[in-house]
Amino acid sequence: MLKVKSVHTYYGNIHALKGVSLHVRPGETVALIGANGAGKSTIVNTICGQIKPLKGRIEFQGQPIEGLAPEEIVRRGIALVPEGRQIFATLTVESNLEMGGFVHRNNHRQVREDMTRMYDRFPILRQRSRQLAGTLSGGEQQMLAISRALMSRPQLLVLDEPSMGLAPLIVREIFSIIEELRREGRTILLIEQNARAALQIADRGYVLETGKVVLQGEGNTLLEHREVQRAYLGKGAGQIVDA
Amino acid sequence: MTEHTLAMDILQYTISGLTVGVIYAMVALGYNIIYNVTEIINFAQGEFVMLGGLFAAFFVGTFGMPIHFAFFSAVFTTACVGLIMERFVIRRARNTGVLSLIIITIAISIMLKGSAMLWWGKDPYSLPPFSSGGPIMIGGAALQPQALWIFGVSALVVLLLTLFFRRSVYGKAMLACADNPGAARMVGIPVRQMVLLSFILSAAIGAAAGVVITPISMMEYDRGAMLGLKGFGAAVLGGLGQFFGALVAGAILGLAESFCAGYLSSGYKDAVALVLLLLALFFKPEGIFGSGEAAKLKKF
Amino acid sequence: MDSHDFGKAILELEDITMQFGGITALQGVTYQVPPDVIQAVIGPNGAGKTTLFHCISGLLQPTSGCVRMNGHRINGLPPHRITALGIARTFQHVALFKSMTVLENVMLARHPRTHSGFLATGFRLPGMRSEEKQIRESAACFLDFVGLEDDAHLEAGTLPLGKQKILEIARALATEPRLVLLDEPAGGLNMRETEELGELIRRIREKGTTVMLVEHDMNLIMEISDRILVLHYGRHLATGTPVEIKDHPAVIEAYLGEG
Amino acid sequence: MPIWEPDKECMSRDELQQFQLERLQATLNRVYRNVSFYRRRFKECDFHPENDLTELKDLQRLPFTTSLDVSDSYPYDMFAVPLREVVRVHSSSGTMTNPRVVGYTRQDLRTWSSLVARILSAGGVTQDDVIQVAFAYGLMTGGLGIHYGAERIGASVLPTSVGRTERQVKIMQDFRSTVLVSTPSYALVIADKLDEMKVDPKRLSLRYCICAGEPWTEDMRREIEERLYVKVTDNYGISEVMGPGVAGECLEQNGMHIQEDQFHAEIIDPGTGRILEPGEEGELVITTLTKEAFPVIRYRTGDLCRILTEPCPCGRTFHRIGRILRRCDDVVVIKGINIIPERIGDILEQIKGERPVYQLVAVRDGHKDQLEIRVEVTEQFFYDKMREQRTLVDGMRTKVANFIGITPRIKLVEKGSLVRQDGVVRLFVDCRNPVR
Amino acid sequence: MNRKDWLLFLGVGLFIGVFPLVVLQFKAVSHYVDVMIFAGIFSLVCLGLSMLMGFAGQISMAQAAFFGIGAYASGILTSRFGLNPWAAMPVGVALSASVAWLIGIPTLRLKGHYLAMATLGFGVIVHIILGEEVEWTGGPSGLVDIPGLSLFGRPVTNDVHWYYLVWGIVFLALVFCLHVIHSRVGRALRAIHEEETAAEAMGVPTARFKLQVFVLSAVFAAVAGSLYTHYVTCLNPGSFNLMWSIRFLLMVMVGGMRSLWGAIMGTVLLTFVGNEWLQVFADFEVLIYGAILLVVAMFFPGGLVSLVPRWPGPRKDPIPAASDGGS
Repeated sequence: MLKVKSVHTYYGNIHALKGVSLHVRPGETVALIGANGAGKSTIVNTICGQIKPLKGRIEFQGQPIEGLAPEEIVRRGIALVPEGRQIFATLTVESNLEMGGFVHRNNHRQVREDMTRMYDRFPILRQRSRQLAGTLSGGEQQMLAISRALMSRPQLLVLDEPSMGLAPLIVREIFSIIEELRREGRTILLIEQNARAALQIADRGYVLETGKVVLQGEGNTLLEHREVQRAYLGKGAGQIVDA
Repeated sequence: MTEHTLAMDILQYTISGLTVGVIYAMVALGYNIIYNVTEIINFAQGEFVMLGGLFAAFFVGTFGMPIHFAFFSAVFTTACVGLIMERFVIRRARNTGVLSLIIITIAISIMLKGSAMLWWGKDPYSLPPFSSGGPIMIGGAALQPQALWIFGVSALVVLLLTLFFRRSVYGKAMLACADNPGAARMVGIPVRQMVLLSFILSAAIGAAAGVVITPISMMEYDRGAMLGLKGFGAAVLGGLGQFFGALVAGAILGLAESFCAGYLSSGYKDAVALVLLLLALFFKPEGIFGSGEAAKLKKF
Repeated sequence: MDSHDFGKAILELEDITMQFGGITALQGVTYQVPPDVIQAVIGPNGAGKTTLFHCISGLLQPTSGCVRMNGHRINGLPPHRITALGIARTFQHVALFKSMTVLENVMLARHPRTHSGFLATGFRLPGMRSEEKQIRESAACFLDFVGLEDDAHLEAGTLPLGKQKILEIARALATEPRLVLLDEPAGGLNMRETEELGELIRRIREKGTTVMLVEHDMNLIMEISDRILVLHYGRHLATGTPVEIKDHPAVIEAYLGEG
Repeated sequence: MPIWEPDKECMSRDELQQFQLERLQATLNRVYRNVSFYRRRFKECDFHPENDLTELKDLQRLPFTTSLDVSDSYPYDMFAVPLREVVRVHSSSGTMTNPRVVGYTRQDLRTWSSLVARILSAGGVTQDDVIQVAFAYGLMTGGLGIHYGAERIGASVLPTSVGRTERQVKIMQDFRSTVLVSTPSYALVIADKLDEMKVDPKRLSLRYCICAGEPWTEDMRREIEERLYVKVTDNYGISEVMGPGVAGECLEQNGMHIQEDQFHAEIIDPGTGRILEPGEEGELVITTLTKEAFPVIRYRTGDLCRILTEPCPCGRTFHRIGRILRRCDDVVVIKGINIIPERIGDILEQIKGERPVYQLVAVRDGHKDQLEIRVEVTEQFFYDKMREQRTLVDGMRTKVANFIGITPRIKLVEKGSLVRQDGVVRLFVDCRNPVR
Repeated sequence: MNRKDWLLFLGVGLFIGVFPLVVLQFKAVSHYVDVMIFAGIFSLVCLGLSMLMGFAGQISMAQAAFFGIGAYASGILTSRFGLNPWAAMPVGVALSASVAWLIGIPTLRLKGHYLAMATLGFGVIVHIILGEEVEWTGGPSGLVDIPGLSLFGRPVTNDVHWYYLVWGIVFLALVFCLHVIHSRVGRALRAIHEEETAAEAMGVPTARFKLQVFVLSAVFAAVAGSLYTHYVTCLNPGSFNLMWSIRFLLMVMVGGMRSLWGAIMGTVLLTFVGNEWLQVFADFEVLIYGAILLVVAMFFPGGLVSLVPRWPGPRKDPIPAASDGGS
């Protein structure tokens, strides 16, 4: 469904992605893990059109999408739950959802239905529908951000660090939501620092280190991989024989 | 002076203060709309008001249009000016930095002013009031029927704006752009078009204000700067980006001005609004109704 | 925690809490940095590391708590006063004066150690000439120290990122700090540049300047730092030597996430 | 027959290439960081995986890895993970150089067994089968490799290993083995044994025979099929790359599907190293895509074959390699054992202090491969006395057998009687049925 | 000051020096001396503005106000109180500086749009005051009977003398500014412009420096205002309105914000454009100013100096041989 081929991206003069390739197949949950600064968010921003890749290709459902404007990419069916949630804090919860369905704005009925569906999924949002989104708690904001992304009826849902800045208990809740989405058969690209939680629910995973994929494979097998720890804690965590 | 006339005076000043205050508020709305979406302060905002008034006078005077029709034509024409300004100048200069943007909008403002002078000359133009009839006397104070029109039109504008931003998808999308342009793009909102829309909208609102005050105060080519400055005062005082705040702040400015003119010196009435603006900038740049928290995060 | 070292610490953080609106970026962080060490601060994204640096360098005022340098309270002072007192810093996102030359960047940083004002410089009063000469000389020394002497006359903005990061360090050192805060000095550097950076940081410590750094490159951290402070959700999670930290279960947990 | 991992084995070529690219990227990044040998090699040709790999073709910029490189790194120098993460070590069969030691992490073993499961499934094996593994167990990869794969499928495994053919037959009868895994020549040995023991192969439960381990011919396949009443599939494996499971035939019997999601295969001209087109015959070069403990980059297998790209009716999209035609280097495979003829000379030299003129001949004796060493008799080697001559030959035989693991037949011949080509005796002559 | 500045100095000095001698030969252009006197006066304002805006990065739309404060202080003190112009000038400068100081403390905390609006508002207020305080300023009808300047006991009446006086002062100011920008203070100002936070973190008291340079610009404007007063000997508020602030801005921008030479160049150019050549288009003037401003801001943000090919060779400040160690 999504194919990223040898993408190189620069942030100013930082070579942030050094030839990253990855793909997501329909119905799959793919986790992208790595420490801070490994380039996870850069990948997301590149896929979602906020940064143009210097080299390489990105294909979505067979169509090249690199270099398209973010709003066009949303229209093509990729929805992002951005890092730090990025909800519209000064808009009501309901308006946030409505904005999520912006690409379907002419189909009023569908937007209403989807909104009802989101409220059914997250009853807490229904309770808060008239509140300003900025007044929600972190976990509720994350739910709102996820719902907002789902409102565009995406073929691919990209979640960027959904656990960031949330308390462990809430993190568990968020991951159970993602798990649920996965079971519904949605295609998900999950970017996480929280490797364990992410790999537990992912079909496949990629481990990113300094802008490169150093490991990829099935979620549960990566989970026990020492190299994963190494990616987070540095060389000491897995001394290599010839090092 | 007796108590009676003092009360009458106060009433009179209040009425005329509110009348101009509402106009300032409408200019402030224009600032707010553009600022909301782009974080740009459009120094040419006042010129939209001037253009509105002069276009209307032109349509009435030259084409003999009925006043109501001229109103809409003037609003439409000015909106086109806003469109051209955004599309051909601002959009190209978006990334040049704050200093350049300030200078560019100032440049546009003096170009508009210069063009207006060339076109209409330096004479003030007037418009017939929207409805005929003498002033209405209320408790000894005179109320021009046109003032009612001013209140009416601004009430309508505020109402429509409120509806637009509360109800319509595009209005909310504009708010979303203001709130978080990055996230707005990520949900598929075409931010550029929203910016364009904001310029069109604020030009239209400015023009509407210009048309409705022209019957009372006339309009000439160089009124824009002062109206713009005072409108900005109202916008800052009310909290940049706050529609309701702008309305209240506009009224405060208008009243302050009117009472100053009445009791101190009419020459300094313009300065009063500016002093209030400076005080607001120095001591409460987030405005009366703006939240301190939010203001901290914005770029000044 | 070694609170018994009270008198010796160059920097003391006492119960630092920092709130932005409803978000608590730092919560009751208490810590002491002894002199002449390389002190690393690590933690996952959003752990509050940069906020901590901002609180120390005066760019932010902690909501509560106290920052002391050599026993004197410094929070509440404006940043330039703190720099004059001997804390210099670099920035996570390079904040060089890009259109100034490399040398001028470092010369600027001599500011807190020099005095001439408008009148003195405008009228070229006698003391000013020798001061200007001395600024230039010592700036050149600092460039020499970090190895950028050959680039002295290039515009700072034209340097490659690696050198820009080094220049930031040179600039911080030129204020003659007793404590220098490096915010992600290795971010965006390649392997060779990172190694050279590590070398430079060691030499800074050898000069008798305490180094405090926030960094994500664990290889670098483990290699050069003497002590590590781990922050997690704005709280103090662990302290220790690299070896201790590497095997600290709470740290591994924090980095890898909940089971 | 069911396809073991249809989502992998039948993925579209396009998708497969994406897969390969991703895995290659991760592998190259990892070997560059973790294996000094590759780091050195990559640097020599100025290849930085992070910058220089943008498509699969870029792999061609990298140098080949040879079996010698592997033996030179004896034992662990080419491992890409710390030893404590290695859970299994195999070593390639005896050669004259250092053995080639390969390691597997837990994950590698998992991958391996599923690959074997794939080729066994392709060859007809299901969980209901009783599978008799007549491959050597031990340091070599064959036995255990098949074993774990068969277990993965859920079949009942009989780890009979190789040899004691009579007992093999007995087990085959009594345990009602349905699948035989063996070298083609040993399958025929068993067939001979059946004849000898007057066992009617039709009364056996045998249905499939999975063959691997040596070059063989279509005729041999036909013979095995006719004599054992089984369907025979060809398979290809090499320890340095993984072991059995690298490529395997499906029941269409028209070439072995390379497990392309795990291995990237190229065919090169063994002389020039030039990449050959599909269909052209050349040396098979393999790059592992996921192996953790012992990844190899562009490993020259020394096996000559061709890549077949036509789609296979079985539905698997992986490309196939044709039958292994022969070895292209001077390594000779006899009974699944790699022998370097040059080294035999070294051994012979040790015995008498002088290097004799000799020749290795591979012969097929009945259905068994045999190694024959012909040595020209010179003054020193000529002994009147039969007994002393006998001792000499025995000495040679034991010495060589100790070294290479199989017992050769030693034949002393008259001086000058070995066939010379341009005045040089060819060290190896293959007298097994030459392949077409 | 470096080699480039010295060369420019010589060149420009020579040009300015011989300008009247040449121009006066031709009757048709002999009044150019008069124009150049205005250009010199405005150059002083623009030097200050260039320091403030080009170097320290702080926009000001109030320069005309400081110009006016200096002018009116001088005018009122000399015409109403009979003070010697040379004594009135420092008073005007001090007044202007104090106003700048007072208004600068709160104003310079603002940035960008707010700073522009605040200075603009202040400028308008000053303009209103000049127009309203009829008792002092004469209101809209202006102030007359202002004495001219005398030097060494002799009134300066000759245009050429005025010319050299004004340009002499301009050159003194220029030298002062050049010294400042090539020094500790200048570096601090440029640093504030580029990365205020970093400058603060490097020990630069940014607020103080911004305020000081603001005051400096007000001082320059006030000196210019005083000279202007005594040259034209009559004042009216129209010379100090918003449009003039914009003109000063434009002069600096056209020449090149980041160069003192550019400021002078732009001033001379625009003074000629405004006083001479645009007279033909009288009514188009405002429009043309707007157009120039727009074009410069959008397409030549570096001004005219950025179009001049770069001075040959990189600037080489002598770099002393470094000794070991830090300092």
